[in-house]
Amino acid sequence: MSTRLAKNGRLIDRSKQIEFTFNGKRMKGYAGDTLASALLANDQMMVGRSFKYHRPRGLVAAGPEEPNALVGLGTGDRFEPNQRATTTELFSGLSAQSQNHWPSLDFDVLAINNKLGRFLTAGFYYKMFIHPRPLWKHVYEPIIRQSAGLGKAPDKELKDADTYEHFYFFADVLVIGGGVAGLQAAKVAAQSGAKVLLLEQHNYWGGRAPVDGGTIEGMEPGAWVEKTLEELRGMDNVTLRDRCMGAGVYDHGYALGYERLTDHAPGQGGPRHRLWRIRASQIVTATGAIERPLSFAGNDIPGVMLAASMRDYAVNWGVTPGQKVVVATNNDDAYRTAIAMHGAGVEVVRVLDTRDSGGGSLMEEVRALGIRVECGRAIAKVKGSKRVTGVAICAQNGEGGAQEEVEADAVAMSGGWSPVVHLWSHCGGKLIWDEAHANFRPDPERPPLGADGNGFVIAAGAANGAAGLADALHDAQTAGEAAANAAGFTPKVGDAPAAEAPEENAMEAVWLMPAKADIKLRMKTWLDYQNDVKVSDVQLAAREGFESVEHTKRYTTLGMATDQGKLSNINGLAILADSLGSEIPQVGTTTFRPPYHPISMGAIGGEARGEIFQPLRKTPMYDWHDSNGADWEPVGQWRRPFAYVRSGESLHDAVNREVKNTRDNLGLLDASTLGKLVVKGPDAGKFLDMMYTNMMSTLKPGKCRYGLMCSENGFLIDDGVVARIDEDTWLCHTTTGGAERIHGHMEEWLQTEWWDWKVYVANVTEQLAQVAVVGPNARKVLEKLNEKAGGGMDLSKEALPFMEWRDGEIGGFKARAYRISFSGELSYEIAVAASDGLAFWTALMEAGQEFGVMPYGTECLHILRAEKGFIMIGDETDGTVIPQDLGLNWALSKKKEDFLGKRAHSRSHMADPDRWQLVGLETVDGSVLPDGAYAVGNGVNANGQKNTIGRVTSTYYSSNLGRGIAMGLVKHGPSRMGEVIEFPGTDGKIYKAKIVDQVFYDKEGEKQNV
Amino acid sequence: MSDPVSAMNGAKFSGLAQVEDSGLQGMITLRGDLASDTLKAAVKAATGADVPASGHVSLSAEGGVAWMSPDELLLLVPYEVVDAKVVDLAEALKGEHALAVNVSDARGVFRLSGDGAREVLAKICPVDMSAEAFKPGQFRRTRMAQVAAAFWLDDDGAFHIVCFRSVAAYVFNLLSVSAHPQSKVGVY
Amino acid sequence: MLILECPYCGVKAEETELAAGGEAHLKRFGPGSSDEEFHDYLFMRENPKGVHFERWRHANGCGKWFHAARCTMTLEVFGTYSAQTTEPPKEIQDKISEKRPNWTWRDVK
Amino acid sequence: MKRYSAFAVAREALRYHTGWERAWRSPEPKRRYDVIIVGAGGHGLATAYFLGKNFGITNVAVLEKGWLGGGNTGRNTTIIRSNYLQDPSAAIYEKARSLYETMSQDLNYNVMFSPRGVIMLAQTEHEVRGYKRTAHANALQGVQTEWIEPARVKELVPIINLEGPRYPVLGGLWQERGGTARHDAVAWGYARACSAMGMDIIQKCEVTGVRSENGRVVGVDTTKGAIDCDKLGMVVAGNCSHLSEMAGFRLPVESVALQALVSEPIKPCMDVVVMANTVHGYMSQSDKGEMVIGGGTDGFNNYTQRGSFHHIEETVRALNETFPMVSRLKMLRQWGGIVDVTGDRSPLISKTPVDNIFVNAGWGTGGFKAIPGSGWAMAELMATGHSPLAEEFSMMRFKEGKFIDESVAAGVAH
Repeated sequence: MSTRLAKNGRLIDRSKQIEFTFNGKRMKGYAGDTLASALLANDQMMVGRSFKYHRPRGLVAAGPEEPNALVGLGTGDRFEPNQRATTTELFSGLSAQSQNHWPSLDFDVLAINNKLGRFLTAGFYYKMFIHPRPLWKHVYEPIIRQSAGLGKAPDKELKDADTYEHFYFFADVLVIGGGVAGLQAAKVAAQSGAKVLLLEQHNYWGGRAPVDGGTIEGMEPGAWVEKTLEELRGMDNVTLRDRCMGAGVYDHGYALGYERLTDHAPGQGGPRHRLWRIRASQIVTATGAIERPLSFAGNDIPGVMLAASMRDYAVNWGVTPGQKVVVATNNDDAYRTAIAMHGAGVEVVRVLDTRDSGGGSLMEEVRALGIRVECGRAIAKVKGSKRVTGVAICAQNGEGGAQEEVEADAVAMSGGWSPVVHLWSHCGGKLIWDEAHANFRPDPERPPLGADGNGFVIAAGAANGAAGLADALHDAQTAGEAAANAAGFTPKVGDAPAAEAPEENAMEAVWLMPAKADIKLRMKTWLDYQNDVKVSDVQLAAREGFESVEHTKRYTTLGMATDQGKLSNINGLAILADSLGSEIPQVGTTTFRPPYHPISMGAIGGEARGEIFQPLRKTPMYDWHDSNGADWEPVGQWRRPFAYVRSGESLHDAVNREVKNTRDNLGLLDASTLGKLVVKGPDAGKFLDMMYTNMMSTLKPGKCRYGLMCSENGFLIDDGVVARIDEDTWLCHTTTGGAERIHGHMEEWLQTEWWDWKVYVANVTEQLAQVAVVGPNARKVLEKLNEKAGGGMDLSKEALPFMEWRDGEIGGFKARAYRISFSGELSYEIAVAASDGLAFWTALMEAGQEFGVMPYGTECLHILRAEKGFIMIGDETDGTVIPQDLGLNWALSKKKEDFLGKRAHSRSHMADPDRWQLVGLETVDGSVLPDGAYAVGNGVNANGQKNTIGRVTSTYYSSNLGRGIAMGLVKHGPSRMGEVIEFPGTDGKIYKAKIVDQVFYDKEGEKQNV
Repeated sequence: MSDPVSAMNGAKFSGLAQVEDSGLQGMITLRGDLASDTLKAAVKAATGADVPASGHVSLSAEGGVAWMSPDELLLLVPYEVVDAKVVDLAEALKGEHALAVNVSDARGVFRLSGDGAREVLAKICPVDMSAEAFKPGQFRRTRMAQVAAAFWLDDDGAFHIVCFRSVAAYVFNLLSVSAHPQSKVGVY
Repeated sequence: MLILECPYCGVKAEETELAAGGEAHLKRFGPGSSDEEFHDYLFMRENPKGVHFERWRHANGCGKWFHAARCTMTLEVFGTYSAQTTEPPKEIQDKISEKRPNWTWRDVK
Repeated sequence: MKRYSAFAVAREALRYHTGWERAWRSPEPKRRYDVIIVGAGGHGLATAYFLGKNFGITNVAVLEKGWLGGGNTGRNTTIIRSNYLQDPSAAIYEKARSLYETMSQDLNYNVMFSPRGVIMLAQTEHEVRGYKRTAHANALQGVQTEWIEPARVKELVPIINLEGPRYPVLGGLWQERGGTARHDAVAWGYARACSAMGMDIIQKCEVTGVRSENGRVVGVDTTKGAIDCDKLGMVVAGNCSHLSEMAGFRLPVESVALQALVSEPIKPCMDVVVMANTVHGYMSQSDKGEMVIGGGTDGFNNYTQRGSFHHIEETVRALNETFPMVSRLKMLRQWGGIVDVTGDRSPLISKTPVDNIFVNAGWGTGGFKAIPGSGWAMAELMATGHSPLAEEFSMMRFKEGKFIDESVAAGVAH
């Protein structure tokens, strides 16, 4: 059984007991435990079910490489699926559920898949479920989906109870990994004066060294780690972060750090995760190495564990997965596990060393402890189902004929070590194959390249393939010096701290155990535990021609599980190379992609949620609208009132009321969102003549002109009223949301094409609150305001004629008044300082009471302009419409040699007389045409689609006219007045509409000229 | 009657740092040839401060000048006198190619102070906020989460943040969230 | 996540402070140009594997447009320079020649 | 070609799967082919397949510089839909979608086409109008789509938050027969079928030169030697500019990085594909259980297959807001591809200035869904010189000003 040991546990505090639950069962652990170590302490060896065969799965590793121990963690709005037990610190009240089984972990119906394993090989689903066709969607796929998928989905209504944030940090040298190599590299770099950030993913420092032993500068590694940490903490230019994983390395020295602030203490307040966005001149990856499993039959049975991980559990947390352990290895390191387990009082039944000549001094030490070591031997097969019960032993160099069977409840395996090269590789660092250690390590000649074209990542220690304590420290010393140098500092060149550890014999590459295992064994030999990929699957892929490593990965799903192949990739690759009769380096690796280890979506999103999900742009009158019934419409990042709904009224009623009232009495529109750009300079007129299709240089000061803007490609991009302020100053209005775009557009041309023209542009959109005062009583209300204030600007027809503007005071407010109209009514647009906006609006509302004032929203604005046949950018235009389509030829200056869009208009398709053109549309029965409907012509086109001859661009119910009105683009429309055309609706009805003039209301334009 | 109010009308938040609406601040966008002696003199006359070096702000008793771009300054003057200053500037710059406009009401201005101020900004701006990198007198235009913003650091260790008026509420909320009392990073 | 130094304000801006603006040094063709010229001006962009000259705007910053010389295969930046030029300045070209002896771009060799 | 079936799998299981043959042959190139297709991605393989199937042209080589299906075919988020606005787009995407329906049976390879339905969310009035317009257009184009109300959206997507504080869901455009397919399987299925017709798929064979005489193509140089051909199809996506330059002409295309990511797998929680264009996020759940999420494109030319992280952030925050439970999932993996984008962001299926060279490129961010339709049209164009489906996608359109603009929903309003 797995249990807590009487001694050991350097990371736990036995005086602090913690209660938690697993699958509802109450369990106890200690402060400092991980959920994984605590589960082992409670004899919970089995922790989940595999993805495909639903086989029982136990803990294999002790760190982030763990493929099996994934749990659903927490409850309610803090539930999270697929959380690794090995990276979850235990806390009081923790609640975990195992995954991928039904009805229970112990009894899982889908374990039937295990029995069918012979059929469900790699890629079986590509070969079957083909007939009959409907069954895939309705039967096969739902079953597959339900049986796949690992963790439970969070509740559909879950709203994350936690918050997240980002943090920008700039360093000369970023060191990732707080083991002895990372500490040493950080120290060396910091001593040069470089600003250093050191990240460690765990809540403890020192990595493996304190577990693995040896001495550094005559000290135990643990003591050396403490001493070095103290030194680093004493340096102003060093920042240390634990619980902060280096998650990804990106171009130009960008790196992500994933800091888990409250995962070990949920609900304590403050953000749960912090995503560090780091810019570093140099990055040292001291990310260590990961032990590889050995590929033998039954290597997935709970109780089979990586040798170093078993040692970690015993030393760090004082737990053991079993009482009788068999160790299988191809290298010397696993002997440390035998020594550690023996020291912890666990029986080591055998050490099976595949090497005929065995190991070095560590082996001797093990033998001296009375442990039986057998060389040239291997595991033929592990016995057991839900946990290990025994091991069949055979010769490594054979087919697996068992020579002996021993009783055991745990197996420690070591197939050698793979440097963690992920972060090195994320941004293009290349690898070389190290024959001696049978692993890929960073190729120092081909690092990721930074903005200056030089390498910006340096691997250090075990992550760089350095084997052994002394080598790792030496490598770290060099890496620290190199990083400081490359970051522009002069490191003090010195010797690495002296380290001593036992000499080790060379390891032996073992990719299959035993070497000639037969197919029955190979079908029980796991490569990828979580995704259930076996040696036989990779061999099958190779046989079927999936020769590229990427093909094999995708065909078998090897390495595509949530551990991203940390344990399985190299073993699988070796099997593939062998099957292809190729060398491992020729086959190559798949691409390493960020993140190193999964990071929360919450952290990626950061603070952007709820209120601050996106900026919400508000006009100065926003709060007034909000408390006066505004039904909001998002327009870009602005929000504008669609209509002001009164109690007992529908939205539709409100719109109709506003439309009628504005025509009959007085309406107010908050027009502050319209863009306002000041354009000034000796060349401003010339410049605006290029920007607009019409002539702006001839506009007289004091006057306004409606202008159109096209892109260089000819399409309409914006419109608005331009006012000439003085000899060399114009004010250009843009559409809502057009201010920044058009401002940028103008600056682009000024800076990159006509940079010798003397023109300055300033965006004053938000300086001004603008109110459209519209309706027959518009002048009255303004004059009343002036009266109350004891004077103000003359707003009479004579003093301020249509399409002119004046500066002055209205109601005591400094204001600019424009006589312009987008409704056909008597209309003033009054601009006041934004800080006065609300006060001015309120004053208008008060003064307007006697004149029947009502605010109106965007829908009313739309209807009023449609009744008058005015176009709206975004309705009549959609990025494919040119002014000629809208009958706006009058606004295309014939006198100008050039303006943006002019050349484009002469291309054949734009000059085509068959282009659809703007007309008014009236349904025969007075109903409202459906929005976006198309008019059909005769027959179908070459692709069998019905031919169309036009479409609706705007359609509304006009409460003034008591009928539907619409505008649309119709082929040869203006010459087909009076014709009735047909618009099929999506409701099955055919809408018949007559082509008419687009001005529906006050055709002579009398109302606006009073 | 005119009774102007600033975008956030005096709002305050206190956490890791103090966030306060700075109230109404007179501001003028001035575009022109920054090397021109006429312009330099006009700026000095308007603000009492000299044209600052690129990336800096120069402050005087009653105002200041921030460097916005190679041909643009942001002049800081008392709110009440801004119109008069614009007129003076126009007069002083007659004959120069220049543009001076009042943008006092187009902005939200915040004061961010306290020990956590650097960390609060470092959460939302891609700028090195360490004391070695960002010093009093520096002025930086950048991105603040999802909007454009600018800030400078005064000699008392307070940051002054300028953003567009329409997003003042967003920026205030952003600063407040980033200044959550339990979100200290502990590096600055 | 590129960093480009704005030649106007000296800020080493990160990509999120910038807006990309496509190929640099386009020659505008207006009225009077042939269909071919106008088409190439609007649509035929260089798309090299290697040295590329492009426009950026320091949008969340000083607002100025500038040019960058950059490698599209490695993202190495050879330099940034004023947008008010019709071709890459000599020092930029020299710097590229040093690092990519056989580079070409449009007619620039 | 041995046929795949449940029976075949069972039979093989009894002999430990030792009897399976190669899915496609891996031959050395011949000296000459009638047609060479450069690029063994989905579009290239589909072109070859339909040359054989529809026109009996089987003396065909498909050259691939890397491994087949290794470009954007194997990197995309596998969404299949045809609810496009403009006629030419709707025609080719609907052709493609209908061919996806029977692809598993046609190829005898389960490509897992899953018509689970695609919703495009409308979150502004402007989008409502845009999608209603699309629904009208689709009805006339023979594309089955419908406008649905928020309550129906919630039924189809239980994890959605209809009342987001910023952009409440106002409805959606629903295409019930849209969905997803297994991207690798599409490439593998076509490769297997092409190989079975006698075509040669030659991997790790990079084209280094294009040879033509008197304005007409005669062959290519490759890392495996010179190969002659009568006709050449360039179907190399992001690398098309590079290849066309070898042939002496240019294309109106730029190559930029597009990113995607997946979450860790979870049990089924979202059956349909959801696209939320206002906030720039789209998501589906794969059969494996991963939430498959598409990100945005960078604005600059880039061949590294790596994009900028801020696009991932933008996408994820949009999804956290639209589907709040996503916040508690984890990103497992992010990656990038190089997409080729034209001036109007619609593709090119076109003749070129060199006789008998044809180009199929510019699919930008949406090529996977088009694969069979694109292959169909390209094969027709190459075999007969004319294809109604390809007609409007000629590169001449840029000269005429006759664009195919699908971005019309992105307008502005007063």
